Amino acid sequence: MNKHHDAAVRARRRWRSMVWSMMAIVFLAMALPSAGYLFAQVGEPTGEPQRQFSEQRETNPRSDMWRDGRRGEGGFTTQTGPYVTNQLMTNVGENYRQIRQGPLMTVGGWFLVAVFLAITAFYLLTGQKKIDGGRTGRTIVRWKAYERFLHWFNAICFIILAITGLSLLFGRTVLIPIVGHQAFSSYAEFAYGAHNFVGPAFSVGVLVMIVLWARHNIPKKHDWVWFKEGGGIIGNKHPPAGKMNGGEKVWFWVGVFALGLTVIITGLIALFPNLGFQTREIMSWALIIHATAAILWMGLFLGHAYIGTLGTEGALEGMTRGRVDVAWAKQHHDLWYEDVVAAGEKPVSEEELHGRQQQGPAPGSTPAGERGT
Amino acid sequence: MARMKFLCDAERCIECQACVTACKNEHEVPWGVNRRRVIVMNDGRPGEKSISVACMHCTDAPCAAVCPVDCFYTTADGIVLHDKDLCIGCGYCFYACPFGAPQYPQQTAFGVRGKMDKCTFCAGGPEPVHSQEELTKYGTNRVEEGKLPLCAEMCATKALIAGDGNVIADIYRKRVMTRGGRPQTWGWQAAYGDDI
Amino acid sequence: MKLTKKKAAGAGAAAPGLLGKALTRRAFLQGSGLAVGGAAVAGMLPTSMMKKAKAARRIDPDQEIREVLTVCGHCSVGCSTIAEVQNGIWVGQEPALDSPINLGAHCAKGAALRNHGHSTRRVKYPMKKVGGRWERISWEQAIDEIGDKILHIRDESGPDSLWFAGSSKANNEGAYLQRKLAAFWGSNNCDHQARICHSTTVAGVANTWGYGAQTNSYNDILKSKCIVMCGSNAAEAHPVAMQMILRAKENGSHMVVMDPRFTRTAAHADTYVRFRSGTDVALIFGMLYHIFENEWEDKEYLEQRVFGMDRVREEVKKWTPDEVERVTGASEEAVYEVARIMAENRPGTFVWCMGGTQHTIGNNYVRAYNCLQLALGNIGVEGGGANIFRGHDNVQGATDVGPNPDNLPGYYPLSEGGWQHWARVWDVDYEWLAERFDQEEYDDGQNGKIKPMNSGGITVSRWIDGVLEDKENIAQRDNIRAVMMWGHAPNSQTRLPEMKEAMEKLDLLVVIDPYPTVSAVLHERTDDTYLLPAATQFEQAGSVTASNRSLQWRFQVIEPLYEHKPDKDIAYLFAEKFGFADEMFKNIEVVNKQPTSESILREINRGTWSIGYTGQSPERLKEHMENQRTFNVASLKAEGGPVDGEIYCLPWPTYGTPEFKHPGTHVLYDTSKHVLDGGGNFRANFGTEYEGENLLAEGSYSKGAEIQDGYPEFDSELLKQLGWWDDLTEEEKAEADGKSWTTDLSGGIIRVAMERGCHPFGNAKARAYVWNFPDPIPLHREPLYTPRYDLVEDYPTYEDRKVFYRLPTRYASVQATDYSDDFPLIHTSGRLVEYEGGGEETRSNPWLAELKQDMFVEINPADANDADVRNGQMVWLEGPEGGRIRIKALVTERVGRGTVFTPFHFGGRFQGEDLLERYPEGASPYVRGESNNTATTYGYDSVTMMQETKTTLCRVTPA
Amino acid sequence: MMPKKIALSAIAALSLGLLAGCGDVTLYEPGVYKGSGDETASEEAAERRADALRDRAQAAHTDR
Repeated sequence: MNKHHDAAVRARRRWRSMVWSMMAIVFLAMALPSAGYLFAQVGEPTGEPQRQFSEQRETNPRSDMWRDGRRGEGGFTTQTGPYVTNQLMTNVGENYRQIRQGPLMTVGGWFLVAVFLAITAFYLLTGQKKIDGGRTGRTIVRWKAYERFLHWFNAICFIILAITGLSLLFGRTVLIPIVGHQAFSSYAEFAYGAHNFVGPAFSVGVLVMIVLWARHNIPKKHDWVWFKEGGGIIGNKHPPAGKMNGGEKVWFWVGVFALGLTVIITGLIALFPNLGFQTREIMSWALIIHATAAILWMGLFLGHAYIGTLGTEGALEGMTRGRVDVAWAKQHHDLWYEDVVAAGEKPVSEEELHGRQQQGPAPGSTPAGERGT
Repeated sequence: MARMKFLCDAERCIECQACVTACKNEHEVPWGVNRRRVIVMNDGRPGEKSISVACMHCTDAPCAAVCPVDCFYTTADGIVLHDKDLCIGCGYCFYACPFGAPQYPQQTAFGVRGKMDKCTFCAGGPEPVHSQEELTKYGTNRVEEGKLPLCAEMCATKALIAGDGNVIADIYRKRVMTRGGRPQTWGWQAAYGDDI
Repeated sequence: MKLTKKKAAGAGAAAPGLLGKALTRRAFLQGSGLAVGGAAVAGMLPTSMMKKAKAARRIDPDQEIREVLTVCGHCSVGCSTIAEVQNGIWVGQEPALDSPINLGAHCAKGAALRNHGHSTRRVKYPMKKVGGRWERISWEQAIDEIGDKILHIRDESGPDSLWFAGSSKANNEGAYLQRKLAAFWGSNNCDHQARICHSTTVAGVANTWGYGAQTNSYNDILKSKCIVMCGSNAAEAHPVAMQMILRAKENGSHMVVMDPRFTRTAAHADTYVRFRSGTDVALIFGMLYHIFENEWEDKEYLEQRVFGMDRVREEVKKWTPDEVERVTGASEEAVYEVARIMAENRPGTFVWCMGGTQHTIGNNYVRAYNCLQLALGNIGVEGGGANIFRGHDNVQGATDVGPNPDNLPGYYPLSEGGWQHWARVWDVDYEWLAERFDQEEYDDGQNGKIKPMNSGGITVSRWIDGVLEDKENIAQRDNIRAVMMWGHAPNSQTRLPEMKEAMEKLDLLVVIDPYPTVSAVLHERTDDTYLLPAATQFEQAGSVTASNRSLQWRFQVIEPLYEHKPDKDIAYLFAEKFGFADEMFKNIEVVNKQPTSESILREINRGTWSIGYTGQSPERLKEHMENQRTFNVASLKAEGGPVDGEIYCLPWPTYGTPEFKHPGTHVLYDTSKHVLDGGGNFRANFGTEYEGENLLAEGSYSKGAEIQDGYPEFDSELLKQLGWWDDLTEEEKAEADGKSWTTDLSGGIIRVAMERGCHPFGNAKARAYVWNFPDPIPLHREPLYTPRYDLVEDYPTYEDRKVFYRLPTRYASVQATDYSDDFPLIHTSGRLVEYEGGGEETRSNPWLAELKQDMFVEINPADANDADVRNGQMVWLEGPEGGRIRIKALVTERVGRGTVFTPFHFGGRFQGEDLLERYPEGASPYVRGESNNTATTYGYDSVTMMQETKTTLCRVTPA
Repeated sequence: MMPKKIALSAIAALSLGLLAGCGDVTLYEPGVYKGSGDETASEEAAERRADALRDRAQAAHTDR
């Protein structure tokens, strides 16, 4: 028995270190761009506030035509090629530049820094939320193996995409000063490729996740109570929650569903210019929306990652081992726990679990929780 | 200091495409990549006017502003060039450029475009002058030989003129005075700002 | 990934020196071919395959680059360009800023010239068809087999059973040898593109005032106060000419464009008049109506220098504004406005091109334009003139000295006198020459009999009928059985379905061209078909006559690629095979079976007194080319320098020997200058009187003339009468006695006349009334296929003719049927700026081909709606003779309602079928498309056999 | 919990240091290009060719 116990402890430690290093990467990714601001002087806005494309105010016989030309009205051209436009001039690009170099980089960048700082401050102030009354030692299945696979697949993709995406957006401000043009260019070429190839995989993962988990996330009346009580993050209230609490539902619907689909759709538009319908205007707006939604999503992600790991004792196990302590379940997802118990699921102690595992996976209710660790 | 500019005189441009083929000829630009193109407004209708468009070598270049790898640079005489070794083919400059100048050798799925290619004002790139690398990546370097972009030098009607802003503004001003009309320095404000 | 790149770059940087030396020219060509081919192929493949496109050019910065001044070969403007050559490879192209003609400028074609030095889409070596497949053969075998076959056909059917197309793209020397080859072969059955280009102009203009060429020049337009362009789309056909036109416009000149189509040229005009295609005579006479009505005509000028304007005036009276509007569709206001502009802004120039020539009454159009310019006194003045923009780079030169079926070099007639003159120049026995011809006599079409040596040969527009027509109906011994297409694109000719039939009926078809052309693929022949690779203009040296009559010297840029041979060398090989090389090249220097261009030009100089091609020795031309910068752009006159006072490249007539140093004639018939200074007057070519009326000028003469009135052309008798005979040297006297100025090989008569301020060709009136033409006064006649059948009653065409250029020719019998219900749209055609002629060489140039990848038809939105056709959709365009083409619709207001426009440069597709398989491997052009002439129809000018391409009918239906 | 925090910061600092070691440290200035150099982009180069280009513009573009 003891031997088994030690093995379990070692396995858990391994798991923890893996998760921690992953978190470290995430945090670094967030921190790196922000940290850059400490080194480098923040760029002055490079463009003039709003550029005028009308060059002459006087009226002249052809001014209408030139005005149209400046507005991006199409003309006739015999040149052909994927990147040939029939416009004389367009201010689409100017919008793109102003938004990207303006709000997107400044507000977006500082937003992420602020979220990160706020969470750090919160953690330092409140510390980890412990399981009330300690662990019971008895656990219950929360996530099945395929669900955990899906989660971590998406998580890893998300992190890669976030790092590479942020690198493309902030790398010039943050990384070039550190590593120089050439090294950064090499990295950026890799990052750009990685972003473009991981993106579609991630899209599939997110779509599967939406389909599979939507049913857990249908808003219920008790979620309202959960919100009124602030999710129980502060203080010792234990607002009611089903399998998903209110906060998780927000993460699901606002994050995964709304921002996720936005990012996916805009991403695919930018990724497959060979589909043919994309004008320069559509593409540039897609990129702006893509980046904006992604930054918002990353902000939410920071919160999600914090609560799921550092912020709450016992939460991470649900996604790593798949089993959660009964005490944690009662504390955070009381309605779900009741439902599960009512459905006939019995909490199992570590000893029983190992015993059972020795005999091979039991047929019936309990999935092979520890497989893969 | 000289400041290189392009100017296309719409009263003279006849859409003969000499600028386009001159560019192809000088730099062996591959099929499908157009460093310069001619746009006709009101095609086939009274008031038809055409303009030859390429990179205008803007004073405050939007392409350079949005480039994630900062591969653009401006020479002391105002020519906007880029370093194909740094370029990652992300396409942002294409979205930012008001003139649609940046071109890429490919357009395929997963955003693979290849290195961006655009008008160099016949001034090559960062490779050593007249080296085979410069020739292959950017085309010839005429400016270093004291010559101007071939598109402008070969323009059928001298509609497209290139060179030091003061000189070509002078040439153009004389024409406008002869014509007794008002100037139509198309694209200048967008490219070079208010001080023409 | 910079690190790997740097490494590669480092390795590469060291390589060029080594590689540059190790690289043979052949290897270079292959490399560059792959690159260019790769690029173009990539463009046609899905874009994902485009990676291969990469420049492969190498320039070694340390090695010397040779600069060669050459002349563009794509239109008649005559733009110089500088070719940069390294190690025999054409590595760069620079603008020739010194050239007074183009000032460094080019159009799309000119700016893409360098590709000619690299193209792999050529016929690379002689080939023949064996069982339907192309096989490579050697030059010796080719010449041998072709020669044997032709000689065999000659034995059976006589010399006239061979017909051959020469080329307006050959230089003067090549074109001259083509004509000479036909003469020594013993036939007049040779022709070239001028027939279907400006033959009506040449005939109309020459018969009006003397010479058939552009009277002024592109440059001279700078001095015009008014520029009227009718049927000319210079912006696409002669783009560099627009430099001068737009400069003139900026200086206050009025620019008027009259055209059925709102062309790119029209877009720059101050005034644009749209009218129905095929009604120019009505339109011009409508203008003359206002001119006479308001007495705007130049009365003194008409009195002194024009004959027959009163007869024209009678005809003009019929063209009231109402009638003009009924026929042309142009409003009274518009017509009056143009007439007023022209009257108030003199001198004004009148420009026309194919829009005014390619009609069944093209000669009438041309003479109507002439009448208008004469009435305003605009001919023979700087800034005025008939500025007839020619088409091909050397179409003027090939017309002057090249393969024409109806005259000899220098426009010497086919009469015995003409032949005698050339026999003397060639130093061959006239009798021997005459025996080369078929000795029978045939119907001359005027109730007489004529020998083939003296009757005009079959024209390029009609060779099809020479093959297909019943033998009994042709005024020569047999049908055409062998055809040699020597630099001719057949898709620029009408009636392609019948041409296909004719090609298939031939016993032998030989195509001599740098590119395979449509001649190689249109037909389904399996044998007896040869492709011979001719060199481009840049692979040979020679003189080339621009539209303004300047003879520029084109220096050789590179050695011929692959197994290409210059025209002159090919002519020699054939002459040798036919057994008369010794006679034909008697006075021509031949090195290693290659005649030298210089010696050929000297022979031309010795013979062409009639048009003043005598002063342009190769040395003088080269000196001019080398001193381009010294010429004034507006006057084309050198200001200082070694050729001070001479006109750029000696525009003909440059009378007298080269030593006589005539400066060339910039503006023809200009009485304000001394003849020794390029001045002149109208030519006395039609006698001294007609029906009792004086034909010689009255009170008008060129500056400094000793005869201050009209006078006939000079000959030895006139000199004696005038007492000027003793001005001749003794040698000159010996040669000149009994000769006229055109046949005196000593040039003495010309010298004396000119030294006395007189023009050797006399001083006469221009003829507004050309009595030797079917319509002495130009008349409006409805086109054979007219959309306004209601007008046929008032303006019918001619009666059919039994023998005309040896062939029966139909007019009334075609017009007898009304097609306008089934074929409601006028089908007109023209040029695109990217392509030239049949387009094979330009469609094989990737830099040009990329710009126009589809054959299309321009159609008005209203007509498109009627036909239920959308922009970009594929349509069938069908002509009333059954030919139909599958092309893209371009819906645009550029054409008016009821008119559609197609460009004529495409080939390689036929009635919906792609002919790619029939090209020799690797020689197909990058862009193929339907030839518009598959859908064009019958119709030939009543004087010159010009084909009708500008006004026929068609219908458009969705495909 | 404190040791973990310290470890985390240490990792962050180390990573930064390692990354910085990848290449020369170039401090970024807005609008200033610091990639591989182009000797023809300099003031001197521009000065050197200014006259030639001015003459060329006159030669190529004026209506002689």
